[in-house]
Amino acid sequence: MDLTRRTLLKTQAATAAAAAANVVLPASAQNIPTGEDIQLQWSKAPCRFCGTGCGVMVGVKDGRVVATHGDMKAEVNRGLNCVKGYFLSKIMYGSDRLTQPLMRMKNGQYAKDGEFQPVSWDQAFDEMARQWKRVLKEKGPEAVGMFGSGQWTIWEGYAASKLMRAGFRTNNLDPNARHCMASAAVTFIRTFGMDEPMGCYDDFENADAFVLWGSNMAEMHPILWTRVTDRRLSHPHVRIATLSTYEHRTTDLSDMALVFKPGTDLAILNYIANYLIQNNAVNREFMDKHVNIRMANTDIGYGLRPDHVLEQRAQHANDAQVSQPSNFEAYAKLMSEYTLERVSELSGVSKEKLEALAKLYADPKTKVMSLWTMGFNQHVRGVWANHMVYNLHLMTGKISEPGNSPFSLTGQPSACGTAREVGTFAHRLPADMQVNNPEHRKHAEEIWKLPHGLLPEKVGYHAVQQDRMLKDGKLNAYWIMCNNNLQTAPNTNNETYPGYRNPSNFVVVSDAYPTVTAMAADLILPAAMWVEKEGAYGNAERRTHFWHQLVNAPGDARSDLWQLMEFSKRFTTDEVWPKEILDANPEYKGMSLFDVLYANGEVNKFPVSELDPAYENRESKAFGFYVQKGLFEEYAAFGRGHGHDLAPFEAYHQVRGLRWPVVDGKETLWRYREGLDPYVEKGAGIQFYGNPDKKANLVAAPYEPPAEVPDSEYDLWLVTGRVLEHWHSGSMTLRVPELYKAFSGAVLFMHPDDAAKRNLRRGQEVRIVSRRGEIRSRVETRGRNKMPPGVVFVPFFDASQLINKVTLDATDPISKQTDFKKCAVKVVLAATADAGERP
Amino acid sequence: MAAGIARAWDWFWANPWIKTATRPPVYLSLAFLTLGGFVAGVAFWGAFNTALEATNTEKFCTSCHEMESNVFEELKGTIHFTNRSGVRATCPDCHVPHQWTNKIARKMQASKEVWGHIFGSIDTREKFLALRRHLADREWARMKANDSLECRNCHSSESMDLTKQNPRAASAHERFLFTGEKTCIDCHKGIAHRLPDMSGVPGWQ
Amino acid sequence: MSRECHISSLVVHSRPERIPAIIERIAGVEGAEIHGGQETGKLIVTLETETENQVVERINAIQLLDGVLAATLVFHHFEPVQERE
Amino acid sequence: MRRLAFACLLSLVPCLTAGVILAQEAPRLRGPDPFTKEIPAPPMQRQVTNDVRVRRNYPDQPPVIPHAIEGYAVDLNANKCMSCHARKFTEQSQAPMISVTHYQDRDGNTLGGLAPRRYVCVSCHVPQTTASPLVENRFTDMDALTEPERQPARGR
Repeated sequence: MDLTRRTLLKTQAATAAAAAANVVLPASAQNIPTGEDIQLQWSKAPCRFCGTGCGVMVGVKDGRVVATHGDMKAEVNRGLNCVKGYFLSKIMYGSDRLTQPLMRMKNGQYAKDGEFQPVSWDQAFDEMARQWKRVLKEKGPEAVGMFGSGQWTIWEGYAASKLMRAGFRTNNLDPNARHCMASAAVTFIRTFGMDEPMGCYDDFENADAFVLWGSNMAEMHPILWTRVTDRRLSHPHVRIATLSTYEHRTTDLSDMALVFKPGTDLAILNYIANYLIQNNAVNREFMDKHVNIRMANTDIGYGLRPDHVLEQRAQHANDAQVSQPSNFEAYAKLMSEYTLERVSELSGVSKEKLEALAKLYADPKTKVMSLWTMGFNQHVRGVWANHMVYNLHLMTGKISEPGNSPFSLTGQPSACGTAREVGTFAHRLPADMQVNNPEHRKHAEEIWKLPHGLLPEKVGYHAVQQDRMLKDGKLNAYWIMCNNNLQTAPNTNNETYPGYRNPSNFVVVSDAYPTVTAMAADLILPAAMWVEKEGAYGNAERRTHFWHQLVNAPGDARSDLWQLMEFSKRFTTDEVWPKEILDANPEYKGMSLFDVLYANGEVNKFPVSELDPAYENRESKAFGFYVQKGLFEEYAAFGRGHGHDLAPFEAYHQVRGLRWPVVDGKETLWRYREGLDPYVEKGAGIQFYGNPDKKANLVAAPYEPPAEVPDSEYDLWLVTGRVLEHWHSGSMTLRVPELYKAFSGAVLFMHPDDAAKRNLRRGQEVRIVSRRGEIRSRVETRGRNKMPPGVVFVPFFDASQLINKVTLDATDPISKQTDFKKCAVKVVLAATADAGERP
Repeated sequence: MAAGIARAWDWFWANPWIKTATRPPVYLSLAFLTLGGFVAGVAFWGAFNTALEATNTEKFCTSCHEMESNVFEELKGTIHFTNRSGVRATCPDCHVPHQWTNKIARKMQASKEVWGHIFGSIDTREKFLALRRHLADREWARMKANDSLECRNCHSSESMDLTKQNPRAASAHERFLFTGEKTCIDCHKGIAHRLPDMSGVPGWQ
Repeated sequence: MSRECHISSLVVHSRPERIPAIIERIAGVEGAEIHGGQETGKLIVTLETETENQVVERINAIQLLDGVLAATLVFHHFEPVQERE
Repeated sequence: MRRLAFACLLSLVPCLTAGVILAQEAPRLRGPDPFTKEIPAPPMQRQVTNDVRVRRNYPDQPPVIPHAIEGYAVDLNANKCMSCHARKFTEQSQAPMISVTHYQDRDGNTLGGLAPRRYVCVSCHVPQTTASPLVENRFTDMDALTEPERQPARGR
């Protein structure tokens, strides 16, 4: 190590210490012989990956990110990152970054069957606008659509929502968060009338018991898991119970691991409810004052195509979301069917374990934090499962106070901020409003300064429906932004890919890298990512967290925000709005969509002089006003005074995020309880004020079996999911050599007995076959996931093993979220299958 | 009490079978008796050994669910179950001494395990886990006492090729194993089964 | 064992009236260097040592100085000395 | 030497922008072409077990693990990593001691042992396989940037 390096490190060391102690170092004391050369510009940002929302410090030198480390001042993670977060510095520098638009061409013209060739932004947008106008003219607004993202920044989601709903007058806008959070989001609204958790991460330091329902936190939310393990290991009375369909790193650190048969979590939840009722552990006073009891419609189908036999057979496939008012006696009667014996038999979990779990909820002195992620949400009865866990907390009154908290974790960095709060779902508007509510549409039209009656009322196509409609030729102009849907959607060979290649469709993909989805598109637009743009994310605990643009995107890559706004310039109101509306509001005639949506006097209110001179901001420079601030402040108008209050724009650039509602400059940690939440009226104690009667809804539902169950031919349950080292479809993490080398390809996790029964050995190549399709993989009988006999697990990050060719496109009929955790497959030796034999 | 014993004594000696058995032979030749005794002895010994061997298989060990669903289930995910060359360890390879006297001693100890099985002292996973440290301690102590004899039946330290080991393992073996400072089980705990609570175990924290 | 270079930094929270004396004592600790923080009583100190143990030793030594309220480690990095090509 | 490598790199840029697939194992990143094609699963990769320390990309990067950790317990009963990397065992094991930051709790207090929040080593430290990267990563570390010879060559 030479002197320069020593000095550099020492300077860094001193700077880090000075930052931690809030001490300003005199320039002379920094002792840097090589001057500015070795100084790094450090700025804060949230992590690009999961919904935890860790703070990261990003070190920039000469326009490049050269270092990252956990932000000591970030309350979420206090200096820690997981391995993905520690390697954030490298995600932008994969050598196959997209740097200019690529279009399928033949003889210098766009052709669906052409080869990708580089084109200019003008050429790209010209063709795109031509296609959009063609489709709008031929088929109307219902034939255009967009698939967005929980990884969009808040203003990107907001700008997209305006462009689709107000510009093109369609609600065919859905985020990939549909695959991730829809069940949780829908149930929050059904139960509390308002989306997102009442508690926050501070519950981790206050709970006595953690119950994880279908959440492998150790791998999927590693930093939140550090807070759980911290609590568990430093307070001996604390207990962790994990429910899962197999054992994994989370069960390794759990006091109780309850491995149940897929789908039977519903029965276990109802057993606990029954236990509470039978053992007088119900807080009747709380129930009477704050809770309504309802009965859900049952036999609701599986969200498959309407002509599927399971849908035909289901009694309430078309009114799955309906529930009826009921009472405690009826609820108790329904729950009484879930006896210890029956549920133990059904779920395969021992009676001792079930009882011990029920006691955690029943004991009034034990503060329980229930946590869940995809095991619950990706569930054909995901909404019911969410309801059932709220039911336990509502019955015991263990809610809305430190440590007592039903808490839904999110998978994407801004699933809450962008997908839910901004309202990029096919049925939602900002601040929990709904597109099919005339009052809500009117309110949005007022804030957006748009003519009355402009916004469409029909709920748009949800994620899985978009794929079906593309395939059926009913959705023809389609823009995919910031996600890799062809790798992550269910049953892709039959339901997703055919739509992308349907000759009547024009499919555009904006991404930073050539993903599976991009390679199947007609036009690829190169995107800026993460700190290449100014951004904001909202994490799972309602925390809104900002960052500045720190470096420029390579080549011609541009942010999704720039792409959306620039594209809007190519349309005039006359081309896309109905004549009646324009006749009634002639002042809008002939204006460009950019003018009516973004240069509307609100969004363009803040001049570029308000930009922080220390940071670049490409979008604002391009459009001539502080774009992000304008969009944010207009968006914030939806929530301020309505329980969704956001702080002023500038405040967020100073702090490590704030948890809304931010009232009088103060964030709210726990909602709905007097003294903790400013919206609760004095003397009320508890108010679930999202509902008109300020009560929460307890919704009772039975156990119903999954859509597909193993039989004699397809004899194994297939579960799909993630691994710690790779995030979602791996488009970023697979390009970081250290992360790739840490987990270099998907494998099929299988019980050794299941392997032996099929004459398979560890490492052998197999075919995983379902009724939909098949892929090849390798057998893994060891490692981090310990499968019970009869269940196999395959992660979905590996594009060379597209497990979603195998999965089933069954969804929760209420939330429309896909069940990626339960379908039936068989596993055969690849070579044997080649020879056409059965083992 | 004393009267009771006396009565039993009388009954014993009054029994005609006992009387015959204790009387010297009248009709049989000495040769027959010697030979017959030898043959009977061989037969008995053979049966004993067959029975002994039958109890010395993995199949026997895992025929009770305590073994099957706890320790054997855990073994399946380890290198002692599957590995490059397919040379695998079965339960008795590690847990039953190969030398005869030790083996018999171990078998006699094992009667305690049969007792445990009959009375269900570890018949649930929870009970097993609660007793796990105790069970592991005994096994470690036994292996420590015989200098990890069962490990060494396959892994002879004399036959180790250090160039085939990773540098960390090679240096550890050189420093601790070859010098006799430590024995296999000192470092290689929990390689075939999960560990119990390790608090207080030397080398763990 | 190859040689290593350990660079670490600490915040040394000190009683204001004892600061001049503490600075003098820290200057005497091998490999220690003060970068600032006198005004606020939170001294920024870097350590350059060859082993981890030395880091801990030095922190302990500084911790025990009269007037030092707390010495908190903030940054630690080490690498082999000959690593650089 | 370094400059030469960099020049080669730059010369690749035009090909890349034209969307030419360079990666040898492209299906791992882009999927099969066409999408419906069935492709064999590549073999599982071997673990790196050479115990050679790997240079970090920047000081705060957690070092990768240069040995196999298969079967290592990190559970409520035991932490196998700590039986070599804990302060008190490093003399015997000659393994690097866990960084001193690992002795600090969430509030920054220094503790007598491993901080419980740092208990799950594998959240940040990962072992490596011998797989070769799918595409090159052009991250440059701060040393490369602070060397004056490198400064003018790079375009943005």
